[in-house]
Amino acid sequence: MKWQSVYDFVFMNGQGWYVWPSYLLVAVCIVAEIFFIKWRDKNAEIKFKQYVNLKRVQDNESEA
Amino acid sequence: MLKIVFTVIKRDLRLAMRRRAELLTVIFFFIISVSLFPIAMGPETEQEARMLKEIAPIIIWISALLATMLSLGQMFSSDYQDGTLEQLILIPQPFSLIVFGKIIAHWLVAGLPLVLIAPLLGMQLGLSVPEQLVLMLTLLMGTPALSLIGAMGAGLTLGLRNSNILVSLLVLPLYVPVMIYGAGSVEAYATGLGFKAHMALMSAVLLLTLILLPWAAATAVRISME
Amino acid sequence: MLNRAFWLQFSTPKTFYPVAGKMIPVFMVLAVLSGVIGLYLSFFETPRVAGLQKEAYHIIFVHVAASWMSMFIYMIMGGYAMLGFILKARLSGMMASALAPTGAMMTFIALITGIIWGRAAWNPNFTWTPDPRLMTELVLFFLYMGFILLQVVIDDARRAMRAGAILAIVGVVFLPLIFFAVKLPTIHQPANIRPGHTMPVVSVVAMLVMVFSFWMYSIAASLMRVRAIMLEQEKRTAWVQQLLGAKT
Amino acid sequence: MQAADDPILLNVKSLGCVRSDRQLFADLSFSVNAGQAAVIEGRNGSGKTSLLRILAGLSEPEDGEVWWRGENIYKEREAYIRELLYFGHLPAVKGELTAGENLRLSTVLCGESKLDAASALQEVDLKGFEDMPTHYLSAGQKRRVALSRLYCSSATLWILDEPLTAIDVHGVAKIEKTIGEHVKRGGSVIMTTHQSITIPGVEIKKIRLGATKSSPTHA
Repeated sequence: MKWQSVYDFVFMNGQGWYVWPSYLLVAVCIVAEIFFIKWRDKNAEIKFKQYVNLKRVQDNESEA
Repeated sequence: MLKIVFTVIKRDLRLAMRRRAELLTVIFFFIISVSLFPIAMGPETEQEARMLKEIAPIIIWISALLATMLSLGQMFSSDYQDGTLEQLILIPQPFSLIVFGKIIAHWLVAGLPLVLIAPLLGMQLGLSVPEQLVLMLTLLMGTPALSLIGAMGAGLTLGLRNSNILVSLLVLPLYVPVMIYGAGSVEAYATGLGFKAHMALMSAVLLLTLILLPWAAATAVRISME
Repeated sequence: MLNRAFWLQFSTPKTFYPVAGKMIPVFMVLAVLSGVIGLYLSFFETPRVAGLQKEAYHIIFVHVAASWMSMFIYMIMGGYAMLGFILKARLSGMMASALAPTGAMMTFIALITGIIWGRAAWNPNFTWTPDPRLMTELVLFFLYMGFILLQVVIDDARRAMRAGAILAIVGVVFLPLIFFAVKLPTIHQPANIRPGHTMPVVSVVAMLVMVFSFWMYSIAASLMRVRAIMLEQEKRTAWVQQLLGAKT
Repeated sequence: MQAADDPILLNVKSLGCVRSDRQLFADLSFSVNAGQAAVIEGRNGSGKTSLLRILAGLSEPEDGEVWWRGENIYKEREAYIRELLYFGHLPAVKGELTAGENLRLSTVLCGESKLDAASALQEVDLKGFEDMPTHYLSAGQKRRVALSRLYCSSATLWILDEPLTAIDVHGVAKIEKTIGEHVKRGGSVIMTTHQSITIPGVEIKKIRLGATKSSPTHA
């Protein structure tokens, strides 16, 4: 084990201030990206419903 | 082949002469933006003057990039708005030749004047005569590349909302190598390193843009016209 | 298995949609597994470094992985764009658009972790601007943003695909030029501010495992995104209407 | 391949057009012979202009092909364009140039001209306006400058998008006559118009858009 204690692992001779925020950034970015993709997926379904409704209206119009 | 290019150049030059104001705007923008630096710095001490001289090529190059950017809108948009661009596409010649003609005309109107004015502005910033000649040479080789790359950006954003802002985002990253070689060669010359390497790289960039970008710009315009 | 029918299911949105759905969990699991292994190796198995590098060197495992992916994804994106443009294959264009945001995110991570690392490892007043690799990352970030915004602004899906393709193709050609130009030594620039050092084998392995993990994640994320893009753009086709019509 | 004496000039094969997720038309097929005039009919937004732009090779259809003299127009683009005159809904007249310059430029760019600019402008009753920058002209006069191209062109196929807009009664009769002459010479015309058009001695083929209900395509 290269770390003497949990404190040593977290603090890393003061370099923890740089290391952990970097990893936090990566985690935040990944979570945000997946969230945005899910949101886009939901949005695509909503847009599809809007499209179907709009098309129904247009088709009725062209029949009339 | 060449005849169509010349006809297009002549046409665009005539149109540019009929609206001189736009051309003058670009040139004055270039002059003002370069002049703002010494005004803002107020080089009173010798050290400040030396610093200004050191960044002079960078100032002139960045101003040239921005001035070119300003003039890109004119390249296709007026032809797009009155329907002439459709007719230009329907000329029985490769469309990239016609676009190439338009790019050359754009350079003659918006690029060449910058090259010619640059020494005057360089003087203002304290560049020596040989340095100014090197600067002119780099601008002479760099500004056509700017017009070529810009034509693609103008073509891609044709008819879009906020196209002027978007075009800068598309085109500025691609201007980076031209700018670095251009400003770098003057710097290299001033420090006695010789500017041959920079010029060789600059000509490589110019050659590459000459091969690739007339096609890219023509395709971009055709895509935007659909 | 490697016959025509097998490859065809990767070529049209209709057939690729379910295939992609099955592939996503596989790549996600691979990404998480290799990520855990990579992090374990980098945090617990690598030797402690004394002196200049200090513990901040734990940052490089994500920094290097992200910068590799940022370049790599742009190349792949350009390849898909070119393929889609030449063959008029819609799916290729969609893959290019799906890769761009992931690539931009990787570039962003590489840029920020690079700055943090520079500050931690060399000096707190580290300015990242003279560092050629970070500068290239910045330009790359602008290239990604240009591509994404161009496609967002264009309403017509087909025009957006093809305009993006042109930009990506030119961008791929220019990327080496930009990289080379930024690296060009000038008088203002220190020759190389990254101290050379030989890395222990464990560190190299840990880094490669992290690159693999990021790679798998990028594939999973872009497959997820391409599925959403397919739904957005194929609204009028029968298969989307069947798929989404069943749900409503 | 078709025989050389085949009267079919333009052959449209199961064309489909999509604009911002809307199927404007699908599976549209028709042909235009030499010496035939065709009018595209349909309401606003039914895709008339889109169809003409596809026929002119300006935009690509979603499905289907357009053939000219037995060749695909995308494969033999230059040969097709050489025989084509396209008149779009924008007049393609540059305000900074004079009427004469406008006309001369478009003929120089497109190849040879049958008629000199002065006589062509006389045909559209714009004699004397030759040296006037066109931004001084009225909308109708600008359209007429654009229409003067019809008299210079030696193209076989005319594609005209709303050529009669902003033209007075006298002008309309004149254009109808010109189209009639072109058709009788063995040329073809495809046009859209909101007005009814009558050309003595020429049967006009009508192509209706938007009659079929839009159906999902199978992709």
